Amino acid sequence: MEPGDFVEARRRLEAKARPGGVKLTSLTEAAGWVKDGDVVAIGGCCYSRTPLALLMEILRQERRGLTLARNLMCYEGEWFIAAQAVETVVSSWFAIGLPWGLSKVFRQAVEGGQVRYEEWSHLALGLRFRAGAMGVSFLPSLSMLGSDLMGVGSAKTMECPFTGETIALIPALFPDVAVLHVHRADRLGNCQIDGYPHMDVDIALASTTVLVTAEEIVSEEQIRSQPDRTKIPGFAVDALVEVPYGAFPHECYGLYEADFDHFDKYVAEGSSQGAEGVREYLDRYVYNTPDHKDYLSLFGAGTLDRKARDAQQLVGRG
Amino acid sequence: MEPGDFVEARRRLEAKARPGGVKLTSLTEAAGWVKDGDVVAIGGCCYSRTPLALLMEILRQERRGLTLARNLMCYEGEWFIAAQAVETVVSSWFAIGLPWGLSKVFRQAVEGGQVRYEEWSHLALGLRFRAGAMGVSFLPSLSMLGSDLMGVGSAKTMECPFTGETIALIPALFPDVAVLHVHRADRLGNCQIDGYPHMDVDIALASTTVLVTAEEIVSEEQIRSQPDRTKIPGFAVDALVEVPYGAFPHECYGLYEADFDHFDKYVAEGSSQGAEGVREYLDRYVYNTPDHKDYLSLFGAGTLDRKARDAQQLVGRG
Amino acid sequence: MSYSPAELLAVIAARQLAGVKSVFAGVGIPLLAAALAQKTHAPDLTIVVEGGSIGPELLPGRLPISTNEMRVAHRARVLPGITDTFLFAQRGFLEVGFVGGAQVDRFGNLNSSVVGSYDKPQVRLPGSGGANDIISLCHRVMVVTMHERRRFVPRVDFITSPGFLSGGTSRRDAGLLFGRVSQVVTNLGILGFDEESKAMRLEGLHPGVSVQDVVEMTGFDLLINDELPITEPPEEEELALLRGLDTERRFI
Amino acid sequence: MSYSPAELLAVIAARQLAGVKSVFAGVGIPLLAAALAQKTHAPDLTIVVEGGSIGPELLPGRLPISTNEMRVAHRARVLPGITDTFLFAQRGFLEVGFVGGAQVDRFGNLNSSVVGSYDKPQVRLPGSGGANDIISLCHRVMVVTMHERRRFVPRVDFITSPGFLSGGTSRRDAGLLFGRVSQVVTNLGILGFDEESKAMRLEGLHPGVSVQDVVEMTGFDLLINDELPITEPPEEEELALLRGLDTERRFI
Repeated sequence: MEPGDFVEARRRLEAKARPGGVKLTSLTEAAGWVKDGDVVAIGGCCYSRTPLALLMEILRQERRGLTLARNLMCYEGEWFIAAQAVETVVSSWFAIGLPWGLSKVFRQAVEGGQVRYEEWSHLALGLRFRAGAMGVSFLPSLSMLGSDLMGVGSAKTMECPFTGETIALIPALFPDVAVLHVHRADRLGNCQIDGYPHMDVDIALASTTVLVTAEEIVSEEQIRSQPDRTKIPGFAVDALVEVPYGAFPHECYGLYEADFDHFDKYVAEGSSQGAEGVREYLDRYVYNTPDHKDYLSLFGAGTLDRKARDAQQLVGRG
Repeated sequence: MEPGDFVEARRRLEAKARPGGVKLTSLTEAAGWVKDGDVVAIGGCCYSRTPLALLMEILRQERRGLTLARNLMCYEGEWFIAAQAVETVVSSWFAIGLPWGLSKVFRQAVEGGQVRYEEWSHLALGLRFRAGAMGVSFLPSLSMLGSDLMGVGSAKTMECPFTGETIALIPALFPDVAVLHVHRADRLGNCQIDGYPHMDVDIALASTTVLVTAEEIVSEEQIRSQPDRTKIPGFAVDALVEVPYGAFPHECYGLYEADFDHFDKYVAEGSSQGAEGVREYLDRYVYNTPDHKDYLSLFGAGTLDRKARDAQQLVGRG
Repeated sequence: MSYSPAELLAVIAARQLAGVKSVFAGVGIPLLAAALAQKTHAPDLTIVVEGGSIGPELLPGRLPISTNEMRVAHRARVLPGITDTFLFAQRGFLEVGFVGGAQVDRFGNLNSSVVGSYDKPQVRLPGSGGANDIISLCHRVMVVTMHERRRFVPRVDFITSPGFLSGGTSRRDAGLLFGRVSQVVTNLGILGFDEESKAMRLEGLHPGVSVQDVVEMTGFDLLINDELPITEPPEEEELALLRGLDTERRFI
Repeated sequence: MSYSPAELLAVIAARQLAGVKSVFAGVGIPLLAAALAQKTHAPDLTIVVEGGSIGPELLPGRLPISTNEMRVAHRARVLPGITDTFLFAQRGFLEVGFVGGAQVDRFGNLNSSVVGSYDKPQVRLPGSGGANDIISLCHRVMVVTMHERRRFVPRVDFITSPGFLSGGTSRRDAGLLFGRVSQVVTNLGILGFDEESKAMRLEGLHPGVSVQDVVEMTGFDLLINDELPITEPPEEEELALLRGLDTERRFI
């Protein structure tokens, strides 16, 4: 789909007859919605609320030619590069996190021309998702004006018909698939997110297909008892899977902190060795560990509980 | 300010040096921010969370030549017309509520040319506030296209540079003053709203000056304990007053239901008699009742408690 | 089985929602019709109300009288902002919308703004509210209204909510790429629009209503289908459910 | 009193926030500087972090390493979405922003995208993140960076974040009506920009640093003020507060 093509985006949504009922399914079936060549938008931000369980399942299903869109990419981006699953990355930032420096895998892939990096400013990418969520072709902004980022993607400038000033028009992004992790949802897909909402709501509304993992599937009564906490309406969701610790070792606000020791280990044993190192890591943690519980057991006894306590302390419930 | 003039709007905001500290003040001082001729945006919607205590104080201070902007106007609009305080109403709907039919006061004022009604679609007015909140001159939409509403206000059409389709450009509205009622705030003006958020957040961010009444001023600790419930940041607020039942006899989600018996009485004794009837009502309820507690006592013993119970039942806490 | 015109309207409108997944409904007959449909022909129906309520349930005896109050929030699943609620429709999530108006013309345009001219109105009406947005943004829209000659006018005084504008492709040409007025449900019959000209067309009659009755109550030349099926009258169960919702007979 | 270059940067940056009401700060030195300012020269300072956190407090020993994690949400007053957080800046609510970059040029443009060409980069850097937005949208922006010759280049390879572009009125001409790079705070001194040409200008030196030191570490011709005040060195209290925040010496 061309950037900003709200007409085609809406036609796809209308043609889809999104189911109105129960959305519960398995990780395997949920990930099965992703097709080769799709534009996949990833929720959360950097190492917060990354839908890792779903992303791992997408990797296991060996998709190819994907475009990944995420405002700040963390090491999940390295996984898709190492697995040769991604052709284009649409983002404003790609690394692992300050202490771990530049991403060697990313650098090699982009510098070598295997992966195209379409860079936007952080706000501009947010506005791309928001324009998509609003069902319009673009949103006006001052972001990116004058910078060389204007020449990278498909943003345009125009003279504002109200003020006569030059403004940037940031084109909508309508991903084929959104992949999100939330705190809780009812079986109809009404999703609640605690703490940082990041860009998940806009991503969900902008995408043709929406796949969600939730820490917990709760009763419809529970959702109805606090409807003002529901962020994503069920009618926007296609597939829903209960996956406790579905973002681990990334964090989930209030529930568990990121496991930075594992990040150190990932970088030392995997990422710092380049794509080959990452592939070895994937063999162990992803391809040979199809069940999320088995995957979690690799992090060592007590780690999950400790990270849960750390989270509670940070949000003032410790 | 011309519609869509985000440049002037931002200059006013920057020039203002909005205070960073405690925002607590009195109703009198808060209403004192409103000047003759101002564009005043009103929060809530119809008879929900209308900032009646603040609006009454603005009436007591005898402002003139106001423009009132609110997505759905209820009888507070009649008050300003009867008090000859308003020149223009910017809205998508103006009445009292279905059972009470057309507003006689409104009809007479608009049909007689004393008041100009600038009508927008409901979404378009929402987008005007949202464009203002975003600091841009307009937002694109399909709303109002083809209708005669396009000729009323200052909306424009253009050919979309991404799709070639005709789109509507809805110009930002930057009110001089926002008048809002919320559930709770800390003394710095960080505001939490339960239930329906209506358009209050966009109105707050779009306006040069923001006046807020809260049912309850709570500790900073309480706000910090649930930061994901805070809707309006303190830096957007200029004046804050604790006014329990500050929207009564309109409703406040979860706290009290609207007093429809009073609506009947208002229409029978006041509004159905035209502007003169409303002025008599204002004499009794507003001009001769400068203290909000005295005002509330006019509604009869037990009414407030009963309406609180009704509210709890509706939101499932009864 | 006796029933009021409002009950007939609500039952017929509810039947049009068979199999529908989402409906944008205002208070009164539309909300009752949607709630009735949910209990009968459309179990997966999500009701959306413009005040910002998704999936509410009606509390009998406490029916909402505005789209923005707690009564519409009762047992809701989501309470989004108003602007966001309309944007769900703009994005394409909402299938069917309900609208009404003081005037409707032969191209399905609606007027809820002014009788007379905009600047010097003879009657100033409340205004669009969400009607313009619903008719412009939902997949398809049903006009639900009493059938009166003063209401069914050749050309509305003011197009508050665009139907097919001046007919033909004029709606699409104005940039309204999606949606359409699919049906006009009245207390006399069911009307649609000619595929080409987009002129209003009588497509069905309610029990005991003649073509002549409809023509007399319509202020413009109506196209009339060759076949005019007679509506099945409201069933006992439908009426019982409806009356169980509006126990105070506020709207029916 | 001995201190590291990073400590010096944090203390000097904090002092520039005297009296400021709101700051858009990234993790590391900027966030430490903001927290220090709040405890010293700017008691009413509201700290805003791009992950969507307003008014957080740092938990010593648990400093955030990304702008989007719970550690930045600690004791926050508001947790808005990321897009909304940047829009606060676009609307004009945020006074001072902090940015950095791999390269900065004589017009204050920053590069955090690529060394070499965009399409065939010699080094692909992480990218803008929020830097482009902060420099485009806040009232004024402070570049905080180590002063190195390879970093202070005549012309950045790629303008990720626009300073004064090609100088003169070019920033405004591009549509950037608000904001400006007001200062460049380095470990050697404080720099500003000529009012007309917008070329970078040395305006102050840190203790023990000579003009020659700065010139040698700068890869382009620098304007130099006639008067070059010497920075007051970090005070004991400032350093103590700073070290009390970053107890692990993660950033200082």
